Amino acid sequence: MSDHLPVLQVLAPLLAAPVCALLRSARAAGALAVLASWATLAVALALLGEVRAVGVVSYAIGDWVPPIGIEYRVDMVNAWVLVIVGTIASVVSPYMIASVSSEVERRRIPLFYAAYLLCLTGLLGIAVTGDVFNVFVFLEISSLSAYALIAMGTGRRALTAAFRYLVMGSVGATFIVIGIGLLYVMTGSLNMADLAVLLPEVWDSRTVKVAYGFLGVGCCLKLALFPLHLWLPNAYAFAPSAVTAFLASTATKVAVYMLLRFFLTIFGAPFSFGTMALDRVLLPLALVAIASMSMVAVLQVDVKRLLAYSSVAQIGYVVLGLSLASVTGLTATLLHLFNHALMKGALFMAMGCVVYRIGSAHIDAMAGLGRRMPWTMAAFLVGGLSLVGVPLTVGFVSKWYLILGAIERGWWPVAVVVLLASLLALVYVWRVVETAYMRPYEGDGRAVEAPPGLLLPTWVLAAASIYFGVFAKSTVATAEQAARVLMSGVGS
Amino acid sequence: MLGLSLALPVAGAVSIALLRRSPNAREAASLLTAGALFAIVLRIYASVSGGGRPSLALAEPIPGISVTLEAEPLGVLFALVASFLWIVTTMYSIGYMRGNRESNQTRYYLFFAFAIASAMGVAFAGNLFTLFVFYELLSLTTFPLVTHAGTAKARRAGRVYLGILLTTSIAFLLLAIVWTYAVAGTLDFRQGGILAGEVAGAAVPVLLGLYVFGIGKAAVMPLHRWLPAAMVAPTPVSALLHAVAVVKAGVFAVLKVTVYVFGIDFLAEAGASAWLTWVAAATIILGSLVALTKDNLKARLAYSTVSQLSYVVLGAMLASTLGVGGGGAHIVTHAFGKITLFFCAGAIYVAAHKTEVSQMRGLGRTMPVTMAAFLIGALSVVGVPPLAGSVSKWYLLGATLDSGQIALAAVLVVSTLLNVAYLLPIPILAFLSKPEGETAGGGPQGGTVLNEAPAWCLIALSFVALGCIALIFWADRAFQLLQPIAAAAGG
Amino acid sequence: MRDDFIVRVGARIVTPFIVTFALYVHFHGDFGPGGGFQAGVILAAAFALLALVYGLEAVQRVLPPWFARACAALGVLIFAGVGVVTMLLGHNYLGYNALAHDPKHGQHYGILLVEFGVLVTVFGVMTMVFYLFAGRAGRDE
Amino acid sequence: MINVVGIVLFTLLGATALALVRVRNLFAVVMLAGVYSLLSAGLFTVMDAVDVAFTEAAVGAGISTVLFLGALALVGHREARPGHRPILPLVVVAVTGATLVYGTMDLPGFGDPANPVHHHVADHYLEESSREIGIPNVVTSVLASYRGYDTMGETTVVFAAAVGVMLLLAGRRRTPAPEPDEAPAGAADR
Repeated sequence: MSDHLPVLQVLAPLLAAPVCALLRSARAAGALAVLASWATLAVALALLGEVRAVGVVSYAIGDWVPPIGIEYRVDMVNAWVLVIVGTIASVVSPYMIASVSSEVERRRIPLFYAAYLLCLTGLLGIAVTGDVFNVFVFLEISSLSAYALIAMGTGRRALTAAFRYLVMGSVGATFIVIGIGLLYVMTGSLNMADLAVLLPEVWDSRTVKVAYGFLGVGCCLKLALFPLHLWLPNAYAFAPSAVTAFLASTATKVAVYMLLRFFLTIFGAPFSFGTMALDRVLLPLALVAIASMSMVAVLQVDVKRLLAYSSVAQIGYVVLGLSLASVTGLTATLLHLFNHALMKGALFMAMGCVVYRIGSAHIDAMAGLGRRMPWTMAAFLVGGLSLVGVPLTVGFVSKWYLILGAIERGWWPVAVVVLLASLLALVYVWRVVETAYMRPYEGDGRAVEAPPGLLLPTWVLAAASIYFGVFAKSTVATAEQAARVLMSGVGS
Repeated sequence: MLGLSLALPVAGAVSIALLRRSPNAREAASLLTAGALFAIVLRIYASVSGGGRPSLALAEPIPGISVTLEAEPLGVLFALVASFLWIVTTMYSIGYMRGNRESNQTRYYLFFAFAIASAMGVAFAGNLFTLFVFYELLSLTTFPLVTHAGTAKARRAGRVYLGILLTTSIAFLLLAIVWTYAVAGTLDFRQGGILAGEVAGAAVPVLLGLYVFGIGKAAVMPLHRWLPAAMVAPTPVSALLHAVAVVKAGVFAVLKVTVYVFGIDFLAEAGASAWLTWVAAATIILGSLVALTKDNLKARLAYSTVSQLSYVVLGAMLASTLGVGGGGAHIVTHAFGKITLFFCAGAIYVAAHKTEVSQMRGLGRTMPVTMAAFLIGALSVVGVPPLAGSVSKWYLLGATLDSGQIALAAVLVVSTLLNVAYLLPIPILAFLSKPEGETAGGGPQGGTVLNEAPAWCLIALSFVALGCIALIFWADRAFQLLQPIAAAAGG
Repeated sequence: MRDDFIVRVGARIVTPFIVTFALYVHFHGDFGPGGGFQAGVILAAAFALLALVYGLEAVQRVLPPWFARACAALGVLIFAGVGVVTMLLGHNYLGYNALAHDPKHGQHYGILLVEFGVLVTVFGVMTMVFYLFAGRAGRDE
Repeated sequence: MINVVGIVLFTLLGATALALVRVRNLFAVVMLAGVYSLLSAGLFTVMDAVDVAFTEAAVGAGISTVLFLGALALVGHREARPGHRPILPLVVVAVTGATLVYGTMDLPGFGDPANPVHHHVADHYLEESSREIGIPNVVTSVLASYRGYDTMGETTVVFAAAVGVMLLLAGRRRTPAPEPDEAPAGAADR
């Protein structure tokens, strides 16, 4: 079956989703969701291994040779993204079983898992495909199910948040499909590798440039780049905990991947950084995102919202790496996709544990939890330190490459902004840590340590964000290879 | 060996946590670990003084940048001081914490052990990255100690403490490190430095400035605020901060950067450190002046530390063999002098509950041992021969004269006078004037009751006071130990 | 509306034609415009019409909600399942040539099957969504 | 002739779109949306995209209208006045529209046989479909076989939409007890 790895990647959750919808038993559906997620990770790792061994893996769906048919095409870049999504899915899905039972009505749980699996399918489908229209199709799958998942949060505000995301997300998707359409009109092809060959002939046309713009804006809406981030904070704050953890660690990451794919593989680095001056467009946006959103995060009183704003700021780091327009910068971007997924996942999951016990993510509710829920808060501390970028955590590794990339380009102020923003991160993380550890507990005794079903997955990510901070060699090597692939255009 | 020097305190911390139900066993474990650690550091010293450079690679988080331990003279010196004073401080802590009935004692010993482990990491850091890692760990592990009381005041102080230390280290030190890596392609500490020929012109003083201010633990003004703020901590913690680990880690890091990253020769050639000698000089004088105005004993001692630390920074910035050697020696001698003073301050608080200098009239009668130790410590810090402090001061003075900086020599002299002015009145007040409440003309009340601190405290503080005297024989040895690094640099 | 004789009779007469048309659209997809998607929509529209005229309960007796829900899921499984079968037969995913000796026959079977999957899902989904809206409206008023 | 029909249809389409935006009665909006779909379907037919036209008519004008009406039964007939003036959205829409127009200026002419869309993969579809797949309708062979995987994806999209609707609507029964909607909204959301 190893020949079919690329398609199996998507097939596992895709087949499991309708089965979940057919099931009546929440337990069976949950077990199936976990199994499918684990299968996803296994396939992703196998794929990464194969890409390492043989280079690009291409799979012609329906036996139609690309560009006639749809091609699945995996190189270092998407193998890496697939591993990120697979990792998060396989950690979050067991967490989901424990957390969803308290947040979602029992009868709806099988459907909830179906939606989760569909969302996973969509994200993986975007990452694995080598066909631009196929990207759009799977983008729709992931988006629709993500809206539904977010709406499952408790309280009415989850509904408005989901609706807002739906509107902005649909606009983004429309922009992307317009861009794809224009590209098709100009080249007659939908295959990415094919497009990369055909596009240079028509680089000069206005249509291609407009297509570039539409794709860019569409992707930036999806990845919540400032100032197109407005949907994100509420969506993350009001969604069920497990959904927040999952989406925060995967959805925006895949959107970033989409942007990289469109801009660097299809259009190519020379066009993006040369003709379109992408680096100069993105740099100010990234810097403003980093600085302003970190400041906004400092002001939040709801910790989930705080983390959500921090996510927008972190997306700024990711985009900043891209705007450095160098292998080092892109290494930082790709590393941070993984590293941020680990730490933000751990943070949101720790918050989920808190919400599970005390029903609130307000910062005042954290008082004294350092003693009442020591493991939960310790996981939060680890994730928080990583967010700040303390050495020996994953956050440090990506920040290192980001600063190195900035200095290599001689952009000193950029390096300084990155460092100062880490201090803002320190401020907002430390507010929570100090409240949890230094203030006495004032609640009514509900706050006891979270059940192992929640705690274990949380700690897997927390531990991983230390492990990959201490032994970052393999992740850095992979990210660097992927960055080279991106800079060189079509992977070979 | 090197690995053990890190693992041992961590293991100690674990056993402390495991033994939390039995205070006696817990403290025994603490003491035992401290003793064992000192023994290990002694063996490392033996190997290094024989010319060895044992090293150990732990991990390689980022390709080309590893966490590596390597023992070299400067580090061994720092490790010796820290591990030895850990034993004494543990003894003192037992008396102090029990005498004061402090809460959360397990947490206290636990993080103390972690802090020592971090300090060992700083001491034996084989490259800048490792130094940075353990430097940050040291900030984080000492945070719970500084905020031990848990009051709103302690929380505020903790915020200042962590805020300044992490801010400077992330904003300046990390930037300097990445910069160094970008130009030199390595972060290893090397004899003679790694930057020579890689940077030039105005970049050199700027980079050096980033390092000196980035190492906030060295408390160069205006980044010294955290040190007085951290005075809310229990006294043994203050001892840890001022003498054993934290500030010493700071000035130690400055020395290391000077010697192994820039290289003395390169610095001297580039003249990059001149402006920083004046910053250090200003800190020396201003710190002393502020100390004069403080009535609170611990605050006065804190500013004294700020001032004294800049001696070491000054030594480093002079970029000469004598300067570096004197700075290194000053780490040791000041550690002993200042820890004596802090132990005394703590003892006075435990026994008499007095914190202000003006309350200490006649205290010499009820606490003769403590005040005698205080006198010794004070004299040592002032630099009166034959006490330990005189040796390092002498070297530093020599270094300033050597480099022809008469003004800097004058700074040292003035500072010494200021030291006298803010330290000596305390023992004088204690011994020569009458206790409060006693009427001026009243005769001796016959039985002045001795009211000393708990025995553990007394033992510890007498020990370090004696150390101040004994060290005169060793200070030269420390200087000798440092000779090879400076000499090889051709200074 | 339920009491309107003409509408009732009209709906009764039209429905068979709609269903037939849906099937025509489905099977004629190979030759002219149409296919599973359109057919599914038309089929669902037939039931929607019946529900509007005869009431939701009456239609749900014939076509219970669980059945519509099952259809929605099964269609996807049918489509994806065809791919799995071709994979098991040694071809790539959705390589219909595997379904018969003659590639053209294989393609034909494959297209027929997957279009059927589309029909089932679209029909199930449309019916289900209609039920949900209509059902809620009924409850509220 | 075709041009005339096209222009008429486009004009009507534009008028309908404007009316859609202006009208506040949701019932009218639904009807207009149906009209809009029907007009688009007409346009698609004029452009020889009968398959698309068929789908648009069935879905856009047909079942969507029914579903919209179902939704209207839940939310009432009148749209609340928006609280703010929609200046920013208007600017965004104007800029987007202008960009699109700018982009289309370099588009190859409609129906030009030399267009890239008519060559490259399209050649293969037209020439080889009957041999490789053997059914007359090339659109179907592209949708169901050459790009069958996309169709599977679209089927999944439809399914995902249903899952979403079911999650939202199934079983959320309204209790006759005092509505928790308005009163402690903030508290409940925390």
